[in-house]
Amino acid sequence: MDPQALVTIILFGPLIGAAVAGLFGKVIGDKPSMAVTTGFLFLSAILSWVVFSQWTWGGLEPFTLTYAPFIHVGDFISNWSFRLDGLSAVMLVVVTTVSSLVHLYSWGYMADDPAKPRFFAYLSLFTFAMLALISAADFMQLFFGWEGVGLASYLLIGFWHHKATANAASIKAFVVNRVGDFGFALGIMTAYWAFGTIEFAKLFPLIAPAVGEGWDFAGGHFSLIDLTCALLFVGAMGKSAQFFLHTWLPDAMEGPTPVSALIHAATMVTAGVYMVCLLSPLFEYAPVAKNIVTVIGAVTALFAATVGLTQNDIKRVIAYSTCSQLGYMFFAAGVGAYQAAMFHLFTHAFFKALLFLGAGSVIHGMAHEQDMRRYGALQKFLPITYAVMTIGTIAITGLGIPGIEIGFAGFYSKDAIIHAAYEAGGAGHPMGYFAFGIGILVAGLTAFYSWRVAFFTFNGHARWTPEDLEHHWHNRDHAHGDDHAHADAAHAESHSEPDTDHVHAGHGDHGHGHDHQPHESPWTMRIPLIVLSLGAIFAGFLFHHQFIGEHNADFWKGAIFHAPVAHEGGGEHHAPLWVVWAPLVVSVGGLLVAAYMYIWREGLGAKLAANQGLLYVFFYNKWFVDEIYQATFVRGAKLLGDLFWKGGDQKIIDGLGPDGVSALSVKVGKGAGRLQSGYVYHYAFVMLLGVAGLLTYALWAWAV
Amino acid sequence: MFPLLSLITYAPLAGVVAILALKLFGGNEAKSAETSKWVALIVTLATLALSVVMVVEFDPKNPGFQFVEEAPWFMGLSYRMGIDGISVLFVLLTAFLMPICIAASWTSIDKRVHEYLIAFLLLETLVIGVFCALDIVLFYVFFEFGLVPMFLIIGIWGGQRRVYAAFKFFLYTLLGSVLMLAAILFMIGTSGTSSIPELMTHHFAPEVQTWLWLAFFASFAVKMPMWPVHTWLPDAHVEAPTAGSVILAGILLKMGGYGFLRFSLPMFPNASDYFTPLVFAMSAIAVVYTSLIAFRQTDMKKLIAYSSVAHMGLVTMGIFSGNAEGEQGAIYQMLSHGVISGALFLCVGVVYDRMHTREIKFYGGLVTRMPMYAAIFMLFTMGNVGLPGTSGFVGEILSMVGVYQVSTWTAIVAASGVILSAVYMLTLYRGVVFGPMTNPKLAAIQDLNWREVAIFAPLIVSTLYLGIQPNSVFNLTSASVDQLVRVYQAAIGG
Amino acid sequence: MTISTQLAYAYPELILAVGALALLVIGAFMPKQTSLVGGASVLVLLAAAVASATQPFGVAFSGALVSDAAATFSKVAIYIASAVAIPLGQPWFERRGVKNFEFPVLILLAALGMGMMASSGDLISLYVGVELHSLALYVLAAMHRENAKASEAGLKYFVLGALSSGLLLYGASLIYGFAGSTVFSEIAVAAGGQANTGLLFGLIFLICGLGFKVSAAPFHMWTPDVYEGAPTPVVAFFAAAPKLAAMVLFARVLADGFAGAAGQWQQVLVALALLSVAVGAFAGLVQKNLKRLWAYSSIANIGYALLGLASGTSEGVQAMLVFMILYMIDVTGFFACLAALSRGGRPMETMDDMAGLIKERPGIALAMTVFSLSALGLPPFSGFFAKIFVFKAALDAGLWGPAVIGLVGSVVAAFYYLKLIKVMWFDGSAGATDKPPVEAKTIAIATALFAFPVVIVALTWLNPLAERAAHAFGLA
Amino acid sequence: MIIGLAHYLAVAAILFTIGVFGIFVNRKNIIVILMSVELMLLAVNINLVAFSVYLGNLTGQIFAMFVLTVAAAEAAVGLAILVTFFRNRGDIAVDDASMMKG
Amino acid sequence: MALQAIAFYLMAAVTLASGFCVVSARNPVHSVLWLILAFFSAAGLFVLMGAEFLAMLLVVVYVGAVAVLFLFVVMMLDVDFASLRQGFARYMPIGLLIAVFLAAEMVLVASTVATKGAARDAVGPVASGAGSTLSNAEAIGRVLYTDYIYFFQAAGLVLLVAMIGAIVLTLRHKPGVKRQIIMNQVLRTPKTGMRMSDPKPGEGIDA
Repeated sequence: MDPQALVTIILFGPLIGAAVAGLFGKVIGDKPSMAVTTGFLFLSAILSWVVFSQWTWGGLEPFTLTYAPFIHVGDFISNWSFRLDGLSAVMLVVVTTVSSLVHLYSWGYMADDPAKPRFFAYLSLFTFAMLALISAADFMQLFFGWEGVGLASYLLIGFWHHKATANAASIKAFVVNRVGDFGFALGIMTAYWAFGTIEFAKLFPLIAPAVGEGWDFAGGHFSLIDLTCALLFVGAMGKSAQFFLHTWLPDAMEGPTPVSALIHAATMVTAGVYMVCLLSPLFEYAPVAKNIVTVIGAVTALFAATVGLTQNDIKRVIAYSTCSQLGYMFFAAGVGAYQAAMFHLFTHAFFKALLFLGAGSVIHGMAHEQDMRRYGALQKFLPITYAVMTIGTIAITGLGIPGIEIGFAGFYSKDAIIHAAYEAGGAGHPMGYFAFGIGILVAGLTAFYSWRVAFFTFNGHARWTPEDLEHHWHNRDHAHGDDHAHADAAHAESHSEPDTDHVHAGHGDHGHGHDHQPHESPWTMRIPLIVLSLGAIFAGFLFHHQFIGEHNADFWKGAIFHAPVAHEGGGEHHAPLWVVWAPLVVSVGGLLVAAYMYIWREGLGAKLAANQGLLYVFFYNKWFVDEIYQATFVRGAKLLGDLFWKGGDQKIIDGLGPDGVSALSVKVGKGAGRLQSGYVYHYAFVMLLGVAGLLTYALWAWAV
Repeated sequence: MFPLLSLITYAPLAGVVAILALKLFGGNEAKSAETSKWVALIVTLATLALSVVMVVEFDPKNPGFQFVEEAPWFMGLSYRMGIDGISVLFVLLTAFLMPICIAASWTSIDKRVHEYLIAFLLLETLVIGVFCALDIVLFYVFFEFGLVPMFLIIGIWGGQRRVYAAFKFFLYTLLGSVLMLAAILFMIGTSGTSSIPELMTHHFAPEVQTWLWLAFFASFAVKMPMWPVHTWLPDAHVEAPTAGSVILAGILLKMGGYGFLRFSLPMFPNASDYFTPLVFAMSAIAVVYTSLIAFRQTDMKKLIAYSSVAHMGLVTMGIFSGNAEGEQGAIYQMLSHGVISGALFLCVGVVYDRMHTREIKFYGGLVTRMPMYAAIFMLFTMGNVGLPGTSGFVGEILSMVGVYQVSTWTAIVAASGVILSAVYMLTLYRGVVFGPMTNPKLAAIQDLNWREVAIFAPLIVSTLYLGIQPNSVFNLTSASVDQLVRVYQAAIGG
Repeated sequence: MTISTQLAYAYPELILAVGALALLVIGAFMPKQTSLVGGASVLVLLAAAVASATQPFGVAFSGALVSDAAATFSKVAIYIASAVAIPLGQPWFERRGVKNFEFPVLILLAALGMGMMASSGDLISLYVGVELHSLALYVLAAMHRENAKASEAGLKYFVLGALSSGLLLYGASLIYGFAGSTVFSEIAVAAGGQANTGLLFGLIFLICGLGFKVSAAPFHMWTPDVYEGAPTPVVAFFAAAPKLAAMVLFARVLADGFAGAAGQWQQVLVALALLSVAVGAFAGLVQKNLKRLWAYSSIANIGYALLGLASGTSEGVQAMLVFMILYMIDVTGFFACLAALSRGGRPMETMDDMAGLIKERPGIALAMTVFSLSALGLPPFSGFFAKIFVFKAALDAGLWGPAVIGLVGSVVAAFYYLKLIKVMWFDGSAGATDKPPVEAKTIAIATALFAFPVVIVALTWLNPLAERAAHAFGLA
Repeated sequence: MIIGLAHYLAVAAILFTIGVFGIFVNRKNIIVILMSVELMLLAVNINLVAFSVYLGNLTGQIFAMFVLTVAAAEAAVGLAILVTFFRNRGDIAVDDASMMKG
Repeated sequence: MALQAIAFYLMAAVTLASGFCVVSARNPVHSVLWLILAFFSAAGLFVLMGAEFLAMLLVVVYVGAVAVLFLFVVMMLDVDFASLRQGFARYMPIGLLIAVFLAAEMVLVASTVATKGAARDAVGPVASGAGSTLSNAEAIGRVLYTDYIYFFQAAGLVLLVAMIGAIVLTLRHKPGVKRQIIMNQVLRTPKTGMRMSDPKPGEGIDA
């Protein structure tokens, strides 16, 4: 089949599915809605792999397919189009594969939910938006997808809309993303202003000649390209939850777990990385911006890892882990290793989705309990989940043997990033060393918290009782519309994902006949886990040659650009031996520490936590970023709003303006009325005053 | 030449006459009121049909005025009508929103129905007249007379403080427009013509332009409304009946923007250029200031009203950017805001009709009882937030792109409004639609009925269509806008 | 020139004088036939209107009587306005037990006086004309003699009117002395060269005296009290024709007699105009009585008319004429509405009386709305066109400052017009009203229809007439 | 010392002012106000006659004649109104004539 | 000349003084009398200027008619004069100030005649001066009914208005007054004058 037709089907399939399920879900019923969305997604996924294989092995050339004009105003030209190149081919498979698996998974996970058509419609809508994002040939479509995924994310996080925390989290996600989009939009405007186009194909050739063009702004002199890239990167920070704009991602775990897997692990959050790689022709000429990317990425990696060490909510730990891994990808891009960044994006999609879905399976099995402190010894209840989670953990910690280049997916990509950072340091970018150092450190931290999750959940002693679970189910039955239980955010965070208040009827299989034991998930959930774990194992091994290895030039076909002065990305050929082995060493170290704390000396972690050490408190409270934001931005906005409203509008503008003037007018009117006393002699007097005044004026002004 | 524009303009008056006859000779009050509603609906739909004909017949390649009608009047004035690529949209928008307004008032207005319908039909005539008038005095006649039906709509069918709001609305706008009147008379005196096309090519001396510009600005800035003369708008919106708010936000505000495009830029280019920083500053302040205020509102309508001010801030800055992106963006933003804010006010009206309060905290959890409503409200919330794919996005981004090229700071501040709009709109939506349904009074609330769905349907379609296919609109406007920009740039030597 | 040829220029005056005398005799012998006298008076006035519309142009009685386009224009308007006052007023008086034939006769004589003013070319005819109509008006104001308010109104009007005619006369005497003649055209010669202080002093006195007649601030003080106290139909008459006559006279004196001193009188007129606008706008804000309110409104409107005159151009005079005609129609209509309204036999005069009138008397309420909006200057009502004429003239003459101030003043005044509309439309009904008399209602509706929409067409022929009339004055 | 026009004009001016003064300073009696008006008119007449004689033309004197005539008529009307007022109010104090104000 | 000056000053002084007394007298009757004096002395001034006819007219019309009318009304309206005249002083100073100021300005302008002169080339009917044989009255008479016929007629109408006005405002037909109408008495016949009635016992005649 013609690849152009293929990509069209890939792109619009999910949209059709979303439309059918969303508009007619009520009419056609739950199952058909689910079937149609999932069906379209699988179709898309299969076709994506077809395209991807054609791309990788079939010699498919990049092309751009234009569907319709979007905005044509002056030079501001944007079309609805599909751009296929190396980057988008990779993203196609990532997005559609994970998405289709998540769709399938949701059959089981959301079985109790009364609003299934809506859920599936949102998922498919998200997929469409994400596909629109990755296939954009210009900034406007990119932005369309960019905000479209934001919308879907908002809808899905707030899917359980009667939950106050979910609502708050969804708004937070949208708003923080908007902050990023603010920068992104400014970046687009800068690009347009500087280069007069927003089409990538026209824009990229204009970059090199524009090097050195500066721009005076706010008293400083800036490189135009640096500025553009920095602003665009703000968008990436928002979408990819980088430090400063990361706060929404952990809260986003209020959404159903499949959503977390799809959006907040595998696809949407990687959009920032994708964008930076896509715009490598710009970033390559923006050394300052690249340094910013590197530093922010590294800081995020460190920050999220440290916070992840202390969290107790299983999904939050994985969320911080995601955040941290995204940090890796960014500093990889920042040091010019776009291929490595993309590769990590690719592998990460598999193992992180796996981890999330695995966690979802645990949560599902534990009656929607998310607090790991109430887990333990689940391996025998959830054997498959245990197996896949372990695979995912191995993958994320990047276990593999450097000498013979064999390992799990994370091994290839993460090590490539760390090496690239080291090499960048060697090539004269001090930020490279900084990133490298943090990369090594974080690799250890990653190992620790990842294993901590695994051990905490599956090993050790059971910290739950069947009564707890019963209580849980019971609570769920009676929690309809009772939001008071969730008003306290901290409480709700560590608690359940309650259902909507229609849930009674759907509880057949969890109802009173339940055995109150943790239970393995249905096959619809297990199949995706298994497929993803295959990916987590083999994705790195299979594709590292194409992504970062000797075939990378053929694979990317110019989609990733390196400035002539920049060094070759990827590859660990020049790294000294200790650099090659360091990641493995630290991650094994992390594994051992975790095992010590959570298996051999079970309870040590809890004790440490109970001590409330300074560092622990700092990490546990997420470096107090939320509190600072709350105190400054949120409170500030409210204060300013009140000030402008009550002070500015009511007191000053209305008080001096309409109300003041009308009051004054009435006063003047009353004065004039008092002059009109009713006494003839007063009237005569006024007349005479008029005469006298005019006569005096005449004498004074016209006397000749 | 067939007087198509006059036909469109005065078609609603036929409805006025018919309803008047029904009122006087219709017998049973309630029955004739019912008939009157149908008359009004049919008349507005007919007007819409006529304006669709107009759009179809419109030649988008011709940047000049089309369908021109002309007849001499007194004092050298003429009855002159015509449209170009800019006004054609506003005529269409007006004709589009009016049937919706009539339908939206179907059950919510139960007293003095005849008068109400007459006011609306009269308003339609006047607003269309504003956009079609090619004689500056004729323009003023339509422009100013429009105050009266709106004054009555707010004052008679409004809420608690309707009198205050109606007076504020009237006097505020009147003050602005008398200054414009002075300027208009002065222009006629110096140029010897009152024809808008001729005035557009008449070059006023720069120092004269300054004063004239300020006078026009006084009127249009109030109408827009721009900060700091916006305070009438929240009051007017809050007190007006739903359809009144729709018209106010959807169309009447646009008259200010239209005025800038039709008068300020082409007639006083140098002054416009000179005052651009002022406009930018006011617009930028408006965006942030009113967004923050909107965030703190507890009244749904007031919130949307303040949001309108913020959105209009983007329009003004777009207009004064003086480049094609900015102008097109501003025009598009007006068009889109007309649809979206109208729809949002209708959304408020839906629940207001049921519960008779607009306090956000009264509501909550409506989604469980009114899923369809929730979905529709969500769409327009997103439209107002400027989500790509809805019409709100295109105008916003283009305006900002246009402004960015002229004044980076302004664009940056404006773009921050994009963040704030998300904050207040989503807060509103959450407060009304999401969360638990704690208010027992809401238990029996009904979802949209077929009439309400029918009202929303065209708005939904146009919001999405305009969001995805904006180019079909740009095709209509581009010739006129390009000419406007060309002439403007030539005049200011840019 | 023989008397008979001179009389040809004075046909309207002759018709009125002879008519008045004849009707007086009829009335004296048939005191019961008041409606006959009334009807005949209307006919006489209409005949006079026709006569003045067709009379030849020229100057008679050594310049005392000028028959030109301006005289024709204003006399026709004055006579018609006076004719309207009779059917409006006579039944009104009769319903209140004042059945007399003198009312129409006095109107006739007042119209004669106003006609003299409008075609006066001489200080003496100016004075005699002013006095002739003033005396009639004083009597008319107090005519409802059992009414304490009416007699107080008459008294105030008379006392202040006498003061103003004293001022006017003193001015006339100075002008005569310093110019050597009472004929305007010869005064113009004397005033043409270097301005003479004595002459200018006289001019100022004269302006003050005439300012009283048009009720321009600060000579307006009588207006609210007299409007409130005098019988409503009489006020309808007061507020219309005499104002036009006085304005035309103003124009004649200034344009024909003092064209050379235009720079000076322009300043005075602008000052009076702005003061009038301000007083009319602000003092009106706190009024409860509608007749008082409309008095302040008329003060403000006279301010606008004076602004037109102050531009000192032919265009300005034309604007003033159009303005006055449109304003006359407006004000007549409004007072006709008031005359038509009563509740339980008590006239409705206050704001509160009007509450919810739209439900009780939709026709009259609509008419009053039209008049209010027109007085507010809102398009497309007649008042708007009136204002654009005036302000355009003022702007063209370079008076942009006063024009803007005047316009802003109109916004302040808008408040009270809106308040009236608000009371009528928004408020709950204050109770059923009496059935309005047909004549008042007819006049109210007819004038309202003129204010809108007839005015839109009417202006196309009214404006050229005013233009021709304005050209009769020797201004640029 | 020659008695010229200026002398007569000055007398008239002062008399006129007295008349005016009488109007607005008189607090109690309306009849006196009417008399003050007569004084003003008398002043005007002096002016007119003086000018007439000075200029050597009769217009002024004729004007003065009409002033006299009209003043008489004015007095008649004024007194008639006063009588009406008196009948309504039983008094002619100036301060009483203040039912209408504001 | 000197005599003329003395006469002028005397009469001017009397005019002004009595004028002032008109305004300031406590009793309106006195005011009227002062007014009459003022008219007389003003007539003297007219004579001094050579306007004999006007002087006569002033005395005849004003003193004879107007002033008497005033007197009549003052007497007729039975006003309690004793209670009048309060609060005069409060407005006196400011009133006086304005009055003096006004007078000063007017006198100033009047005096410009002395320096600059009024228009000498006056047009219009020539007054009887030295060398003319016409008397003042004759000269006026010649033009009054010719050149000024228009005003003359108009003045007549003014008087008519005054007459009508005075009648309308003051004439009262008292309802209780029975007037004798001779015609009615003459036309009375027995038929109209009497009525036959047939009262039943105990009812009486209720005519």
